[in-house]
Amino acid sequence: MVTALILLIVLMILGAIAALESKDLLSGIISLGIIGFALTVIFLILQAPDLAIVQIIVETMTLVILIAAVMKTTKADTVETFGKHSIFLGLVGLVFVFVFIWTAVKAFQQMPGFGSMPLRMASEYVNNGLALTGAGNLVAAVILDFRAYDTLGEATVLFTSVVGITAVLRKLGRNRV
Amino acid sequence: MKGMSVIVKQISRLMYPSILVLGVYIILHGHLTPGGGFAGGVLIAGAFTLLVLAYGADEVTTARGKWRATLGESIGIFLFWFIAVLGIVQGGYFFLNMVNHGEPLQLFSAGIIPLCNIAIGIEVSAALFAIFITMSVLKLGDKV
Amino acid sequence: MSLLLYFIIVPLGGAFLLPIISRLRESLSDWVGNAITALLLYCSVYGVITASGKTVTYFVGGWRPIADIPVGINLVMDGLSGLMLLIVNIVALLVTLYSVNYMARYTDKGKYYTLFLLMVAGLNGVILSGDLFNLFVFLEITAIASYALVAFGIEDEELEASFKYQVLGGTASALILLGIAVFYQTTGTLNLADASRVIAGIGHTPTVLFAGVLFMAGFCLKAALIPFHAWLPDAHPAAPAPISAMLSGVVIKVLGVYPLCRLFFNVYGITPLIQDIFMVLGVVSIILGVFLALSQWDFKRLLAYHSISQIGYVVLGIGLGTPLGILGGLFHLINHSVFKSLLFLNAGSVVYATDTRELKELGGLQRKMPVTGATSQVASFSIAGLPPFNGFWSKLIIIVACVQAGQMLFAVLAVIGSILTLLSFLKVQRYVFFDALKEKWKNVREVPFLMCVSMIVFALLCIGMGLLLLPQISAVTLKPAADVLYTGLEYATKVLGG
Amino acid sequence: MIVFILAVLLFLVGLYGILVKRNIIKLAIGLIIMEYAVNLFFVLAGYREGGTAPILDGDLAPGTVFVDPLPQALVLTAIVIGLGTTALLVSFAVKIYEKYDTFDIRKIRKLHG
Repeated sequence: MVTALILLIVLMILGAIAALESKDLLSGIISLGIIGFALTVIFLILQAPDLAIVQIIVETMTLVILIAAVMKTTKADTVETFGKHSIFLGLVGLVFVFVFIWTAVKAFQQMPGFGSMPLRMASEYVNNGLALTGAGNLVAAVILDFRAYDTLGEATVLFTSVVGITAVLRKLGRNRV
Repeated sequence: MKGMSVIVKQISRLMYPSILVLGVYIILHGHLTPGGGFAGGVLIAGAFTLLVLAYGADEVTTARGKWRATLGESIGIFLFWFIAVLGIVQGGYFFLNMVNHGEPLQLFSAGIIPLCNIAIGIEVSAALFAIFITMSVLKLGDKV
Repeated sequence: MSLLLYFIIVPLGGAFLLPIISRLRESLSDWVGNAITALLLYCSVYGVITASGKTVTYFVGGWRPIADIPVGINLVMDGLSGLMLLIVNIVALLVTLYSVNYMARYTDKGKYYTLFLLMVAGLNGVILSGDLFNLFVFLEITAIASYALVAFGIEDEELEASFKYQVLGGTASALILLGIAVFYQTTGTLNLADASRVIAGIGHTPTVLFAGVLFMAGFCLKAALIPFHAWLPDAHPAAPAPISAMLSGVVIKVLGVYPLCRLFFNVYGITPLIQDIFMVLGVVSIILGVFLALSQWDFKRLLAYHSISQIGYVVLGIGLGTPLGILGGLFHLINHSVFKSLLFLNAGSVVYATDTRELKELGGLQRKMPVTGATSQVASFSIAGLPPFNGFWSKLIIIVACVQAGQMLFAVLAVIGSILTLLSFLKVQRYVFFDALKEKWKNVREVPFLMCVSMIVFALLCIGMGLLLLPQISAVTLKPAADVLYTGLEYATKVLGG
Repeated sequence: MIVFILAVLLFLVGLYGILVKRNIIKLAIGLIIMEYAVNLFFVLAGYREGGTAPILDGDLAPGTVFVDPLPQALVLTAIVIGLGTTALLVSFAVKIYEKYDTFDIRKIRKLHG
């Protein structure tokens, strides 16, 4: 299973590079779709069906929004320019990436390995979730009972962004005097 | 926005109720099976969107659709808020699961969880429909 | 019903209903917005007076800890949260009061108040949250509302500034969320108090520190400390004046400085290394921020650079880790909220009357706009640290604390920063309010009554806030807040008991 | 451990997009990639050896190991938040295109400094 996971994540990384480097915005967005759907498969492998459903729906929505935006405007990517700065910045970036990965490796060596995470906050959910909330789907029990307050926040975020979108896409911002 | 051909109209008229029913099913069974208010809500929004795309919308229907989406969104999230506040009235705690939990693993069980799912379903379907309708009416001058 | 809940429930409920209410009658949104912020201010004053430094914990949904491990989300109100709530809600009320007239120039006031209330709810939620992920959710509410509010006028410059803000804000959020993921993987808990216990048990392992680095980068980006400041000088000036006042006054502190303090003082436990990082970030921000500000000729942009510089003082003071330093840092935090909000409202009034922000185009407005002029002089002296205004006391405490802690270099740099600030504001006063009155500003008039009221109240606060240092008043406001940070890891016991 | 490193690598690819790319849509794509990476990391962290999905349906063998439901709940929230931010970002992008007729952030620089 770990091999399959590694292959899928490598596919995601390649898809990410393709999405960022493609010369055409539309193909970039399609590559982004590859990452999203690979993520859905990973969620299924990792026993998260709830997430797989939501991810596949949200992925489709995201693609629709992005494609609609690109179709209404332009598909051409902007031309990148490279100056003397670029080489310097590239070197700094490489050093940063190296340091970051090195720190991450050091850190993750101390961390509980893949598949053996200790349960602390969640042990109660797994052991007595059904008895405490009455919901068979423990994820639903967590998001709508134990942590329902988070879900109110989440719904509020969606509400906020819709109000924001309607506010930004108004025809006229200021009353002309 | 113009509508599409007769075939598309017919197919979407046939598809529309089944998508709607699937969405409602996913919302109502959110506490038993994967999915819930969010996934179901998006499906319902998709059903509305399909209808608008197939039949098209003039300016009047768009304005009405926008207002209904705003209304639905406000009411849905307000219901969710209201369920949370009702917990204070009933037992002194915000978001208290105050309804009887009932028989486990049945449709009518788990207290407020299905109710919350319904409220979220209303909010999400209206919110996504609002995003769609707001972005679709945007005209980029004459540059399209 | 616990007092804590009002801070979340009331603004959220108001915001959810406002789209419907404002459609019925637009002017109702003014009333609803102001009534809600007034109620919140009343609650926070009441809360600060009655709590008097005690820690109140509220378990949402009635989920008390099972076997001493929290299973739900808890809200925590202690001295620090009380102080932050007080300042957030003071600024929010005065800003909504100002908005009544100012926002009449923009269309769709209903949406403005909806977003504003959501922003306030998010700020209150961040302050009260005792749970790491919950803190993140409310942080996102505030962030998204502020992205939309920055671009509320939908002009070119506003859209561009907001886009930059969104990209960097989104990066910060992603860093913070990755930090939370690493943190959860190591500690198995999201509750701050519980996590504090776990970390006390396992120590600062490389994993915990890696999460710490991610948090540090994310929250510094939200707080706009140099070198993470790129978005602030665009976003803050572009926003409508009341929103600039909120952003500079409270948002960068609540989304940036407050979580940093909570995490590193109360959860991780402060170490000399973390203190050094805080102090260096602080001093660099003070000096570079003020130098960048000196060369600006745009009124609001100049103020934005000063925000970076002044946040530096706050972080420097808190980073010293001594009781006096923390007290000075927190005192400067609330002082800065007051005088920087006032300065942005002054700039807003100038824009309202003349429609320009270029210092070189303005001049001689003192006689035409006496209230704006006088209040801006009060605010300028405050930010520059002249006695007897509030900024003087807090800067004095920070500098004295630096000297006490043996950080002479930092003390000297803080003094230099203060002098440069004074120079920069003398320039503002000269170009905007004094000098000769230009021909085209002959017909300029003072701004409407409510805007004046709001500015005058802020100015009175600037003059009066030195009183917070009196022992009796300090005992319910500053002292408990500073104690929360100084006693650090006792947070876990105070919140969860035992 | 290698899966975690790969997830962090994916995150860095997104960060690279944010820092290097000059096209508004590419910036949005970079943000979305970072979001995916974080969600991936969370779910990887919640997996437990031999675990099944945290859904009870009445006839489970005793001693079944479940994967941790908490990270899944958090990711669910994070996905929705991500959708909200992305939608807002894209509507900004469209509006900016309407004003400036380009997606190149070097050409829309009216702000100084």
